[in-house]
Amino acid sequence: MTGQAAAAPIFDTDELVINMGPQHPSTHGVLRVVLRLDGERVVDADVVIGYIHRGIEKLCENRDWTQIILLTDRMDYVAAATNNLGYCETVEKLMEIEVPRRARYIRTILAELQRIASHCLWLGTHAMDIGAMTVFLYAFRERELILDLFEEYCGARLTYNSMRIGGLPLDIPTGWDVKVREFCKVMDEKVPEYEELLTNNRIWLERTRDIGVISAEDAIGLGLCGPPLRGSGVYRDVRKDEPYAAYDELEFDVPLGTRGDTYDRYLIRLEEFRQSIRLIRQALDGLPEGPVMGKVPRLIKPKAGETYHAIESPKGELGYFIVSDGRATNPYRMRVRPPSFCNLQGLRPLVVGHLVADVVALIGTIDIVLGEVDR
Amino acid sequence: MAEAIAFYTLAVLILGLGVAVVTTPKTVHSVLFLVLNFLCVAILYVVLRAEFLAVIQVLVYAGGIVVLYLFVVMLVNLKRAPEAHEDPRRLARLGLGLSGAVLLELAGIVVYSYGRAAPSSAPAAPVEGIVGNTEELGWLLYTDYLIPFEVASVLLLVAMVGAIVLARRES
Amino acid sequence: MLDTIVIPLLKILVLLNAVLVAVTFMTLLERKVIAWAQSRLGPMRVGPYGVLQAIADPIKLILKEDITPARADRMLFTLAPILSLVPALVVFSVVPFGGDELFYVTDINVGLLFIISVTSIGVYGIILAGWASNSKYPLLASLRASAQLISYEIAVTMTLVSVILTAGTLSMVGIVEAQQESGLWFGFVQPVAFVLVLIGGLAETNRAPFDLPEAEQELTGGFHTEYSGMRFALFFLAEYANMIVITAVVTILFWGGWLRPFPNVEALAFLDLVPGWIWFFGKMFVFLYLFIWIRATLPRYRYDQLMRLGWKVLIPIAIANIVVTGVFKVLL
Amino acid sequence: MEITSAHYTVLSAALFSIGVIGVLVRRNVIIIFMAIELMLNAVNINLVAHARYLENLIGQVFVVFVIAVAAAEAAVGLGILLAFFRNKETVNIDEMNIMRW
Repeated sequence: MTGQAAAAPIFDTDELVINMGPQHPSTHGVLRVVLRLDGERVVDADVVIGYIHRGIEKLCENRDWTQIILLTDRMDYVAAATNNLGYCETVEKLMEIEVPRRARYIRTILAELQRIASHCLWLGTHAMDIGAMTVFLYAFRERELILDLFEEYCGARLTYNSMRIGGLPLDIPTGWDVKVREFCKVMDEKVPEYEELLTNNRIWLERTRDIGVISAEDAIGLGLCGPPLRGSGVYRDVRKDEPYAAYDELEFDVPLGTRGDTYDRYLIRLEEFRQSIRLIRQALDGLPEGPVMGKVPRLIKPKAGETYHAIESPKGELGYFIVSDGRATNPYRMRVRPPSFCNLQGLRPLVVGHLVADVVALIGTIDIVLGEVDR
Repeated sequence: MAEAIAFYTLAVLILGLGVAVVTTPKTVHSVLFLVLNFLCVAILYVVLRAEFLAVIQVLVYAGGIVVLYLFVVMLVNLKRAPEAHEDPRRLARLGLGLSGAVLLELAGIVVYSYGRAAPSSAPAAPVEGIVGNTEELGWLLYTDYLIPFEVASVLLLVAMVGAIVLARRES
Repeated sequence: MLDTIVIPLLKILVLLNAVLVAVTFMTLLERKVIAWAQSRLGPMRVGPYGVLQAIADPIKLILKEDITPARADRMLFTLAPILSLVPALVVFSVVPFGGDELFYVTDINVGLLFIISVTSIGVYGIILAGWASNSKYPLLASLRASAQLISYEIAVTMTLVSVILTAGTLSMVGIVEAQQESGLWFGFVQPVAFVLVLIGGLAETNRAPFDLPEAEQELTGGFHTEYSGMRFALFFLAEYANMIVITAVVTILFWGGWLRPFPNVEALAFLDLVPGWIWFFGKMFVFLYLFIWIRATLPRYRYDQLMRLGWKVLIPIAIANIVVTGVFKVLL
Repeated sequence: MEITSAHYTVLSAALFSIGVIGVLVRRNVIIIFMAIELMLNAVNINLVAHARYLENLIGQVFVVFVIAVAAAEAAVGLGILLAFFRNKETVNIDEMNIMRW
């Protein structure tokens, strides 16, 4: 992995150890990277995490099954709806609850809106790290529209608590679907706008092409998931491989990269914007009538057993492993497989041999949220 | 009168900064004093009606060479200053003595030659149609001193190649 | 006495104040233009449409605590902002804002060289700020700054040689007069040189996309990381003053300074009704706007790419431009 | 009070002596280099002053050459310095004796 470490420096001077973070403008939260530099070239990097560890997994052992949904909001706090979705589906799988079709469709719409919102945030911050600050505000402008939609649906703008075990707390408000369609139309125009600013920009190309290349084997070996894995050309998307919610009834493509560099990962996420819009449109077209809540017992108390269920969150494969002892009204043990944490494994091999300026680009390209890494 | 004021002010500054350059313990401070010294010398050139040289002095010396020094001072991040540890072979006193001798010798020459008529050299015939210090200088450089000028450029080229070869690490 | 001391001193006084006021309003202009580019409003609270923000900012900075890090080199830490501001202000003394003697402090016969050489001193402020802070990010930034400024200075100076060849003089007033004589702005005669000077000017003033020494996202603000209060403000005054100098130089060298378009076409003589200094500031404003626009649009270069662009692209083109200009000069 | 070429000669001589002191007394190679630059400048002052008082530009031409040589000297000298520092981690002139037999 560290094959690039021997990049020859021009002047032989002392190695400089630089502490990037936990307070640094572009470590996306409280990530700390200890860089050993030769000139500006990274010789070694040590990724230090744990600055916002809140013990969510342990807390879950002392909360009701329903209360845990609130806690999942606070892991990947820029994609709370997908966290809710993953947890609720896992419990439903554990209790073998049938979710009404309408609820599954609305969940899909919410999850895809959330994917667009999360990618907007990623695009904005990633571009900002590389110095294109206008894209940041453009992307946040569109993210704001999604937050408005969520606010109308569930009343919250960041921590939604938008799903329940067995379905949804509420049906969609009247006219909400029209607004979502309008948003899709807006997004159709805005994605080309981002592309115009970045995709063929020479500086952007030079800053991202062949930066942080990772081969398919290495990507699998490091346990990467989501866009970083697909960027290396590995076909893996939980929505296709193990469909959940309504994904088996909807059509969409999984974009794949060829080189596995930062530019490919950028293109993939931009394509995912389009695919998400496509999914939302299909789901709205085929939105069935009916209840949004399945038959759920008053007291949620799964029988003893354990299960693992994964969904494709905006950042990659988000899995929940839950053990129930069948006696208490709370899980015996809960463990989350957070995509950000697994993707962060790839940071060290990615940055070694690159320049300081690339480090921020590479932190951006793997799209981490520290709330999810530390939990 | 104005020239006298300018000369004495600048002379004091130049000498003071020169002393500061060679006595300051911190290398970075030395470099800074050197820049200021060069700037004062540039102003002295203006007083001497050599505007072009003044500008070149600032551009090449202050803006180029000294930045190079600063660059090296930063790269060569010293853990211990050379002066800090006493060397048995250090001959500072002898050095001071020798410097004093040089000063005395120079002073002797100045005193000896003071008041004597300067050797009359034929003033360069002003070239017709050329006005201003810069143009005259350029004219001289590209006519009478063309070969030295070219040699100087070759010297710079050699120095450039040499510096790159020296500073590069064999890998 | 009046001519040699009082009037020049008055001119310098007016000029200095004008530059400083212009600089404070430059910050407002930059914030507003970038805000509009990003579909925002920008400062709106202080005064109508936020115009008084330009005054509120300096007041805030003056009132802020002026912190010197405990292990900083105190002398250099204080000196660095001054060293970066003074050269930026000194160059204005040879910038003519109009053809009349009223509009410039002095016109020396090596004006252009003077500007190049004095701006090259500004780099010391940045290098010493990084060194004196005794902190790693500023140190990295100052190494970047010194390498960047030296490289781009060579490119810009080489490019200016071809302009000097075309004009046949180093005096700023003389260069504009040469454009009046030829009836054509040098921007049309030397388009390559214009583009090179513009790019080099962006790099020398540390503007985006070449703002590596202060790259906020990489080096947390770069050389001025440890600065606060008025000393921090001095760096910004210097940056914006340099920006104004570069736009003024570009206006004078390539776009006819205070001349109206097509200065020798009689049919356009009605344009002379507009005073020369308005033409001058109008042209300057266009370039200032361009600088801000570029900052709002482009991502940032990386250090090695920046050096490659300077040494392998700009300098060869500049040399080729000198050769071509020389050949034309001999043939015509 | 008239400033003559002798004034400039004295200034030049004094600056030159300061440079000599720097070279002979200091042990830091970088400072020694800087002292050499001081000496070159002392010579330049002399050349420019006499160019003016003899009304002859040849002195100024020589200053141009001196500056060119100084630039070359600084580049090569600092290159050697870096190469040396790389091997011995010092800039002390007394320790630069590997060429001595």
